[in-house]
Amino acid sequence: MILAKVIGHVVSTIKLNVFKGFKLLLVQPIDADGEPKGKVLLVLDTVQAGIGDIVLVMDEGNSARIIVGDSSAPIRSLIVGIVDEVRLTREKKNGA
Amino acid sequence: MKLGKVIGTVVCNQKVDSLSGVKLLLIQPLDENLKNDGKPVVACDTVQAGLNDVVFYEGGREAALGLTNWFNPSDLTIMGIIDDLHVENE
Amino acid sequence: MILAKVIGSVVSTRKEQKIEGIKFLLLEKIDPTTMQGKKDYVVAMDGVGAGEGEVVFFVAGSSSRMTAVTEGKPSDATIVAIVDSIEIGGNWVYQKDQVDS
Amino acid sequence: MIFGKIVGTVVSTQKDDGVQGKRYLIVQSCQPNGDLLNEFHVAIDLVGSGYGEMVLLSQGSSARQTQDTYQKAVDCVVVGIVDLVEEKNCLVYQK
Repeated sequence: MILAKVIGHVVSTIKLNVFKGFKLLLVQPIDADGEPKGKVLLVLDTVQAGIGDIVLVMDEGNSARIIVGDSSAPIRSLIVGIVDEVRLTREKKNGA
Repeated sequence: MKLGKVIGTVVCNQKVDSLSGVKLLLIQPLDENLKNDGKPVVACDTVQAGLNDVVFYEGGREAALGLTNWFNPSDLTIMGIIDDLHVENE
Repeated sequence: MILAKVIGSVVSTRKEQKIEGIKFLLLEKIDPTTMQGKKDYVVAMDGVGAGEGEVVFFVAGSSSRMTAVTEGKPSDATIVAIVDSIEIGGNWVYQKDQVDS
Repeated sequence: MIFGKIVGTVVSTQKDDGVQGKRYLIVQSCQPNGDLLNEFHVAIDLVGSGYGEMVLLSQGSSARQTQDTYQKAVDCVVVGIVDLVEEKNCLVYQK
């Protein structure tokens, strides 16, 4: 799983049926210090995350299909949790 | 999943049987600000997307699962058409 | 699959138990039109008994676990074939026996 | 899928990918209009393509999702021969 920050949402009316009922969010993967790392992903939301939230993103197909309970769903990336706090054993780089 | 814009179509008279009847679209990958991001790719269409539509698509094993007959060698499949996109950049 | 030339081997005494007994080779990807190296290197498990100097091609990703040698092993690049000859636009640009002799 | 042009073939007698009776092609990546890029792939031919033709390549685990390559050590296959490519309502490539 990866840490990411929710930066936006997407509205789609015409989509595959398995996506119906899920919210689609844009997330920016981040590192342990909260700095952006890598490309923005579009993911399904299962936990009612909002813009600005730090979330835990599952980015692996088989696990994602188990979570949505459909072994043939074409789904790989979904948000599985909202992160309250990331504790580091070292100081954060930006000092925050 | 990733964002992209439909910029054209690709016609193959001869293709593997499991992809027959599947429409192939030329997609320009986009970033979250809808700027071009990388070179164009070809994706299978499942949602009747049209020229200039912004769509989202998935790659890998999930791409094959997006089509009705899952035993196919698609490595990119369009999953939906985007009506509206809202990004809050800091 | 990607064409590459075997330029060396990699030896490791301490490694994951599952990959003990498997040969690791150092490959340099090649441009088949010129047969020159692209200065792009990869370490791959060997499924066919390739040797130094030979031209091979390897599979990457989950497909690299589909050979007899790497089944169930944590591989992400496996050599699947030793190349005998390469033809580009009607010309044989590489033939193994001629290089050997 | 990505575009490529068939530039050659590879012959190998000693191999361990489990695939039998298929041709291995050297495919050079290209733009939608056919302009070549400096990137080469070895791909298994599933559609009977010939030298110089523009084709579609499917990569990764999806390349195993065909009768000939199911559960074989294959990560790149030719899935179609391109007849025409239309970009922004203009024909940019025709066979």
